[in-house]
Amino acid sequence: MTEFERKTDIGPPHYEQFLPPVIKANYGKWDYHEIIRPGIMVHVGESGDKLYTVRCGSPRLLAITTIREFADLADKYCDGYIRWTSRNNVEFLLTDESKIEPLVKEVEGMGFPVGGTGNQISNIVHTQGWVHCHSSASDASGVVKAVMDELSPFFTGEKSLPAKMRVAYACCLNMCGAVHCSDIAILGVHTSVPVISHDDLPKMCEIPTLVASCPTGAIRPATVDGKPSVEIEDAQCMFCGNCYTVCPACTINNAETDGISIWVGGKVSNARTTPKFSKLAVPYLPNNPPRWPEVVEAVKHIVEVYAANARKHERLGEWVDRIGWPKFFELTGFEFTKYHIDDFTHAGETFNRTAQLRH
Amino acid sequence: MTEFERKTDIGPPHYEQFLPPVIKANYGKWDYHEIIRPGIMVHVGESGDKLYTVRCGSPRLLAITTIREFADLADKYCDGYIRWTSRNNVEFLLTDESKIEPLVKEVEGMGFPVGGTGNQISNIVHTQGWVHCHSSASDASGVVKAVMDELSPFFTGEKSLPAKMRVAYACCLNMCGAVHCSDIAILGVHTSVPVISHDDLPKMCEIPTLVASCPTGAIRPATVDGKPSVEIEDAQCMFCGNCYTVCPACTINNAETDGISIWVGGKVSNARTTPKFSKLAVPYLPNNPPRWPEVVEAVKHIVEVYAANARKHERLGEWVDRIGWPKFFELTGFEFTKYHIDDFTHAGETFNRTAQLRH
Amino acid sequence: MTEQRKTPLLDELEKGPWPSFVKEIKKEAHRPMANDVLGILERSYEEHISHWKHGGLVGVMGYGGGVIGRYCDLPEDFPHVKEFHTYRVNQPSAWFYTSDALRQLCDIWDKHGSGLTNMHGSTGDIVFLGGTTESLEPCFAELSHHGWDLGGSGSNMRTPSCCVGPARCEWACFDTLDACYNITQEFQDELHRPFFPYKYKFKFAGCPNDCVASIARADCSIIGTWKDDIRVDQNRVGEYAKDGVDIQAEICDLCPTSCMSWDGTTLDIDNSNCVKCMHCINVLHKALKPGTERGATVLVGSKAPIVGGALLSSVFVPFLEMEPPYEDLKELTEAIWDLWGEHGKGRERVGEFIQRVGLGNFLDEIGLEPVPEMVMHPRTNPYIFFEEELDEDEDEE
Amino acid sequence: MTEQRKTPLLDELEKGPWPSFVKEIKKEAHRPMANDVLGILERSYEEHISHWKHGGLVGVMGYGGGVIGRYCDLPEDFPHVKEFHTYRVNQPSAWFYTSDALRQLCDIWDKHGSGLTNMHGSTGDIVFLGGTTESLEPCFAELSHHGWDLGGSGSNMRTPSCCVGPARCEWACFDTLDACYNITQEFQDELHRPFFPYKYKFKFAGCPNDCVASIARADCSIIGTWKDDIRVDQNRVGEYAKDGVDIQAEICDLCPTSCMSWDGTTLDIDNSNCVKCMHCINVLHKALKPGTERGATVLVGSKAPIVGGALLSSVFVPFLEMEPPYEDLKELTEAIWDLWGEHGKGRERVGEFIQRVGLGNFLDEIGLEPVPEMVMHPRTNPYIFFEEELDEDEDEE
Ligand code: SRM
Ligand code: SRM
Ligand code: SRM
Ligand code: SRM
Ligand code: SF4
Ligand code: SF4
Ligand code: SF4
Ligand code: SF4
Ligand code: SF4
Ligand code: SF4
Ligand code: SF4
Ligand code: SF4
Repeated sequence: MTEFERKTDIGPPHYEQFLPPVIKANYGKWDYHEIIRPGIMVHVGESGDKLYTVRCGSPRLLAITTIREFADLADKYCDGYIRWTSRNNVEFLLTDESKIEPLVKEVEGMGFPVGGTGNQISNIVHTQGWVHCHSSASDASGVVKAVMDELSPFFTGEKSLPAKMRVAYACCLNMCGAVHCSDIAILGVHTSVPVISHDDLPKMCEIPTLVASCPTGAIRPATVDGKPSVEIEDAQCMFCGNCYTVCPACTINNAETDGISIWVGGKVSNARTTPKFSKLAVPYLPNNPPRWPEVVEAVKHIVEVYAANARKHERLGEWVDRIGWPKFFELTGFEFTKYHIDDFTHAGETFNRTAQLRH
Repeated sequence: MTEFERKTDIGPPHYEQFLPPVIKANYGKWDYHEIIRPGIMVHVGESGDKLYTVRCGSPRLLAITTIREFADLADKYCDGYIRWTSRNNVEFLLTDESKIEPLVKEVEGMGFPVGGTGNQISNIVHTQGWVHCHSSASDASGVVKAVMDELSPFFTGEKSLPAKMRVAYACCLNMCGAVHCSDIAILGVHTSVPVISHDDLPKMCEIPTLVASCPTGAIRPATVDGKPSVEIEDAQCMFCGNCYTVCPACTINNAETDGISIWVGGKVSNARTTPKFSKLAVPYLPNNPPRWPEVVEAVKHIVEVYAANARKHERLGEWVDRIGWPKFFELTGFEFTKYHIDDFTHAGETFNRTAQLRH
Repeated sequence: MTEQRKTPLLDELEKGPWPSFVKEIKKEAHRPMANDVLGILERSYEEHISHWKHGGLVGVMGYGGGVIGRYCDLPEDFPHVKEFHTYRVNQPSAWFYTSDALRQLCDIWDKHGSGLTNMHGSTGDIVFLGGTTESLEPCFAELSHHGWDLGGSGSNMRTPSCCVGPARCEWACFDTLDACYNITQEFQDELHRPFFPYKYKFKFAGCPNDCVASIARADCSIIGTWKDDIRVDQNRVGEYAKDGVDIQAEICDLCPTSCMSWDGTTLDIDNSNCVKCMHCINVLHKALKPGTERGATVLVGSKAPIVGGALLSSVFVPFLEMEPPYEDLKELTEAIWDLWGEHGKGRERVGEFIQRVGLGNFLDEIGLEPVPEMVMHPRTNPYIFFEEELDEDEDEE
Repeated sequence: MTEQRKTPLLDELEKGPWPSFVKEIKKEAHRPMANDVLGILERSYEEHISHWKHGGLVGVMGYGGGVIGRYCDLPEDFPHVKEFHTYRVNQPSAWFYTSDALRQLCDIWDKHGSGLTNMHGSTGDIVFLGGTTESLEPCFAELSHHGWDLGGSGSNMRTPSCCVGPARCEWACFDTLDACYNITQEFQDELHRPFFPYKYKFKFAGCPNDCVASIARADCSIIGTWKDDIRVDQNRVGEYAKDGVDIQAEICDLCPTSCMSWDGTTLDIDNSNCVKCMHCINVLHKALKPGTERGATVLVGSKAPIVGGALLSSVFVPFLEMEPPYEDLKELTEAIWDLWGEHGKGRERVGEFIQRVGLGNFLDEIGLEPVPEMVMHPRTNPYIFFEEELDEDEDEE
């Protein structure tokens, strides 16, 4: 190890060393951009300089083998310049237009589709799932792969949509994918009360912290066969898993009852309408690896109903706001249940307090 | 007493006996109406029959002497038929058009102005105040009289507005006037912590009920010189007066600090926009009888700013929604303070969670 | 008779164009009671504070409500308002009277009280302002003898009220006067004898203009509406246009769902997207009319701020036929009362109760199907209390 | 090398057009660690449950964050993933790399870990997926030697991230890359050593399109905007119209404040009512550009649902100049951290803290003036905690 000089608090390398010359030259002085075709953009500087971007999809989980191949492609076509997007796609940065086609051929040959720009469906922001996280109600990468296999025509541009469509996945209510503001959110849900291991609990967890962690106050201190522990009031538990996050002895994972819910109509941008949270569409679908057919089917169905009915520039949530939620449930055929009615802290703010109704 | 047969559970007299023949004949078969001039309407039946209505303002607190005079007028001009409106105005119901003018002359001669229809400012819905209620932070009738003296041109039609404008008054947070959805709401407010009479409390009040009555949990049981009583955590008190409602020994009325707040932008109808709550405009104005000049001035100012800036058919709240609250405070010159920012249960739902801003 | 109290401050309120409540009180000032009201009110004006105390339990035999007890805190100075209770007399539907009925009420109040009234109280009652405890029984006997009854107060059903509706309005989608009368009669026991957790109010509005503000101040708000198409008389629309109404700007652009279009000659309405807001009908009232398939939307839960903050009523039944004897409305009401009556806390309005137990659970209990019309949008938080076999949700198509 | 695990279920996920994470894992399956990941993941696919346990406190000397400890619950069957920690390596602003930088990272990870990564983690870091406790120090030494540092985890400032901004976007209203880098460097101590109540995230977006979703997932969201007029090239607008864009329907009608009008030749914008939503610029991007008086709106408090429900950030500073060294932003940040640090409960995000203590009080404490832009509308409930001399409010004009 001595061969290396260990440093701390140095922060990330300065970005400037990674910027291609054309960017340094036109930094902050871009005039406009065009999407040449799905996945391929040109940004034109006030100087007239042109920067071409070839965007390809990625599973996000990448082997160093693949990253090295990307590096080789970058050298071959981009003078070594490459970036990733905020949705985990890869972007090759070119100045020589003639190199676009060969690059596309080669990267697609490697199995990485080009697309995801404009009103294409982009990559699914997602999380760890069974690959790395203890609290996951389902896998992440697997569900995403199964769904994207189905949606890929919308990524590559074979099929297109009225507006941007952002799909996100999170494997538990912690929502590391920040799915709460996505056009379509796929969310792993636990649906059974945590099982407490009373032997481990005193060793592993601070009881006050544990009690405080429950949003509904379902957890109470209790003495179980002499040892200090806690008990959970089943009726008050809505399976958020926060107790498990703070205390490993409250296992919430359950192979039989864990599943997946689907949420729609969120957005982040301030374009036209203000940012919106996603709303519940389907409360529960079973965990069905390796390809989660029920989930794939439901997501595809939503995309198709939206594509067939929304107006140009209308995000999914904006479309539903125009036609009304009753119509959304009618068009999709999804069942509206008591689960769709909010019953948490601000529930009353979501009740419909007007006589303005379609009949 | 024996001369009268005492009955119970008979309910109100049947309305039908009070309906003029023209109404019985056209009941549910009206074709259209017109406002001939402020305060005077004609309703035309499909039959072609015409019902004329002359509406006059009322202080709501009426002497039987006056009611008898109204009865005489009803006999003289309306075959005895008369009604009151949901905003406490009097409506004379005529069929003979030629009687309208003499009636108007006579009723205005008595001091009751004709008007209040259409986009005129109608009567101020109000409450008891110092005339009859123990929890009033200010008088009701007096404030209403002072304000209406100023607004009367908007009632009679000398001046007119872009849309309906409903003004309401309540003398404490119980809001018996249901002022919470008015274009302009005038609300009496207590601003000092209740004073507890520890001697009377045990006799007069149930301590558990009292403790439970506090929305912020500011009241705690306590023993004061041996006797069971309660104590109030001053910092947690927001002066709602609910404790006083349930317990006379918690006096909240305070001659020095009671005052009046002003709220704007509420509406009830479902026309165009859904019903809206009124929002805080001026947190506090002093109690200044007999004519409350500060309150009168503020209300008049709001009406005038609205009249000068709103579009046709635009209620006050609809106007502010279009121009934005920053503009409202700019145009009125009212100060925006921390008091305007909600800090109760659903406060977070009122925060501005978007980058959509005028700069 | 005693000479009139000096009221320099109140006298200021005799000036000005608006009718003066001070003048009204003075009209009765020959009565000791009204004269003392002047005095005690002047005192409040001097001191900036109310001189009334909480009312104890006063009322008429067999009734738990209808009278608000009131005592002053200066009985020595103002002996005649030592007791100054108010009666709530149940008004006729939509506040219609004949001159004789009015005189009858005046005569009774002349004999038994202060001679002062509120026409009307905020809930809708005829309010007799100021009577002694002693006078309650005789006054009530005389009232009821002539066919008048008391309204509600306390934790019971409150006096229902309604808009003028079909009696004088072309937009009434159901008979508000009859429904109001019918419900009042049906629930006389609940009106007079408090055995609810708190008050429960009904208000009937014939259309979404809601001229009784029912959505803001009734635990049960019944608001008329229709199912079919708005009836349009294109010629009359044309006349409005000729008379200077800018149909595009004043009508189409203000429609909440933009479901109307105007090509200069015909007004086209996509009724499937009309939310029955009334605006176009309000403005073009000679040309447009509600449809003929009529009924009401039933909304529940509005109230003033105390304790949890003010509420507006929220949709329970999007569309209900409103034909006598209003069985569906009565059944729904009884189901709500049963549940709230059993589980509601003291002084907890039904709107607050629903939020505490959750609307979904509440609907389950009263046996009403959840429909999307009940919410502005489905839940945004993932805190779902899953219950039944989850498989039911699988076949979501 | 051990032979590859049999993974019939995972193999299903090698099929189909979308790139497969299974293929990625298999590319490294010659390594025992990646091979055991295949095995344990296949087991999860068989059993429908995760086989990972909570991570204990693992990390590198002197740092409180940057590594997420992870252990599997089947160490006998999968010994090589007994310890399977992740490193969060702080990415360069806007995720720009050179091929050499990438190879450098790969070489380091080749030597010390599983060979598996996430490019990138949801917060923005380069995620090295799976290393042993023993490997932490040597790996970190080699990383830092080459100029790479760890990102955040635990109750500290998390790794800031930013949109591509001025590097490749014509709409950037401030230098997102520089601001992100500058803030990251300024607060290195807060990034590496947890002493906050909970995590605190920064995200920088160059304009209201918010391409890093900052308003949804950053405790402090900095979103570029402008003050002056949108720059319009009417000729280019005309070309769009010629090319078939319906300016009225696609632009004017979708403007949130309807502040634009189009007469067929000129696009007129009432900039005083423009709320900088970006829509018209997005669609007519060759013709329209943000103004030149640029800065950012600072919003605070967004987070995921746990515990109180998800939050979006809300407006703190409507318009802030964003020039290096970003003193105002740093001062505001420190004021917020001081207050929240002192009074925030454990695991209470700043957005939740603000709601608990009240935004008005919070502003008082950090010395920021309340402005109407901070709220959608003033309060509707009358529960006002009056404090100071009330007379101040009297002169309301
Ligand atoms: C590369 C990237 C920024 C980065 O630093 O990585 C980016 C880049 C651009 N975005 Fe974005 N956006 C990127 C993530 C986002 C996000 C964040 C996210 O998806 O998590 C959003 C918010 C999404 C939301 O609202 O939920 C986002 C909302 C937009 C919008 C607003 C769309 C709308 O109408 O709501 C525009 C404007 C447009 O596309 O017309 C936009 C426009 C653009 C433009 C055209 C800006 C420009 O002039 O270059 C860039 C090309 C976009 C394209 O793909 O066609 N970008 N953009 C991100 C690409 C992610 C990806 O791989 O797909
Ligand atoms: C008489 C009365 C009903 C009653 O049973 O007493 C009534 C009667 C009519 N209302 Fe009303 N409204 C009456 C209280 C209300 C209320 C309740 C209130 O003010 O407390 C509202 C809700 C107010 C609100 O939204 O805050 C109300 C909202 C309307 C509207 C909707 C206005 C809007 O655009 O929001 C209309 C339609 C219109 O005027 O264009 C309307 C229209 C009408 C029409 C034109 C209906 C008709 O065809 O006859 C009636 C004549 C109105 C007029 O004054 O010009 N009426 N109207 C009430 C008169 C009160 C008064 O003395 O001023
Ligand atoms: C007389 C009247 C005001 C008026 O001048 O018209 C009135 C007067 C009182 N109301 Fe009221 N309320 C009156 C209509 C209302 C309304 C409006 C309505 O019914 O449309 C409301 C708001 C709507 C609602 O019900 O929420 C109203 C909300 C309250 C509240 C708050 C209830 C709540 O849940 O928030 C209280 C407090 C209580 O019940 O303890 C209250 C309590 C009272 C008490 C009994 C005071 C008390 O704490 O005991 C007042 C007696 C005053 C007196 O000395 O005569 N009054 N009260 C109204 C009844 C007359 C009538 O029967 O026609
Ligand atoms: C790795 C990552 C997901 C990913 O696959 O990319 C991640 C993984 C974890 N997150 Fe996260 N979060 C990650 C981004 C997020 C985001 C998104 C973001 O930062 O933009 C969010 C939502 C935004 C927010 O901060 O609210 C997020 C909200 C949470 C929460 C809920 C926090 C809350 O206040 O609601 C928790 C629970 C906790 O902190 O105890 C959490 C906790 C966790 C833990 C540490 C699990 C735990 O309870 O200890 C996960 C470790 C998984 C593992 O084994 O590696 N993670 N986490 C992301 C970090 C990678 C990176 O540094 O780039
Ligand atoms: S969402 Fe939940 S399960 Fe998935 S990575 Fe985050 S904490 Fe782990
Ligand atoms: S899962 Fe959530 S609701 Fe259930 S006990 Fe744990 S913390 Fe409470
Ligand atoms: S509003 Fe308050 S003070 Fe006025 S009458 Fe009602 S309860 Fe009494
Ligand atoms: S006035 Fe209201 S807040 Fe204050 S102690 Fe009484 S009940 Fe509580
Ligand atoms: S509510 Fe409708 S029906 Fe009733 S009076 Fe008003 S406008 Fe007419
Ligand atoms: S009633 Fe309202 S919603 Fe229906 S068409 Fe007319 S304006 Fe539009
Ligand atoms: S946020 Fe704005 S500036 Fe940044 S990349 Fe997106 S569009 Fe460009
Ligand atoms: S940026 Fe948005 S608000 Fe401003 S003019 Fe364009 S569309 Fe309208």
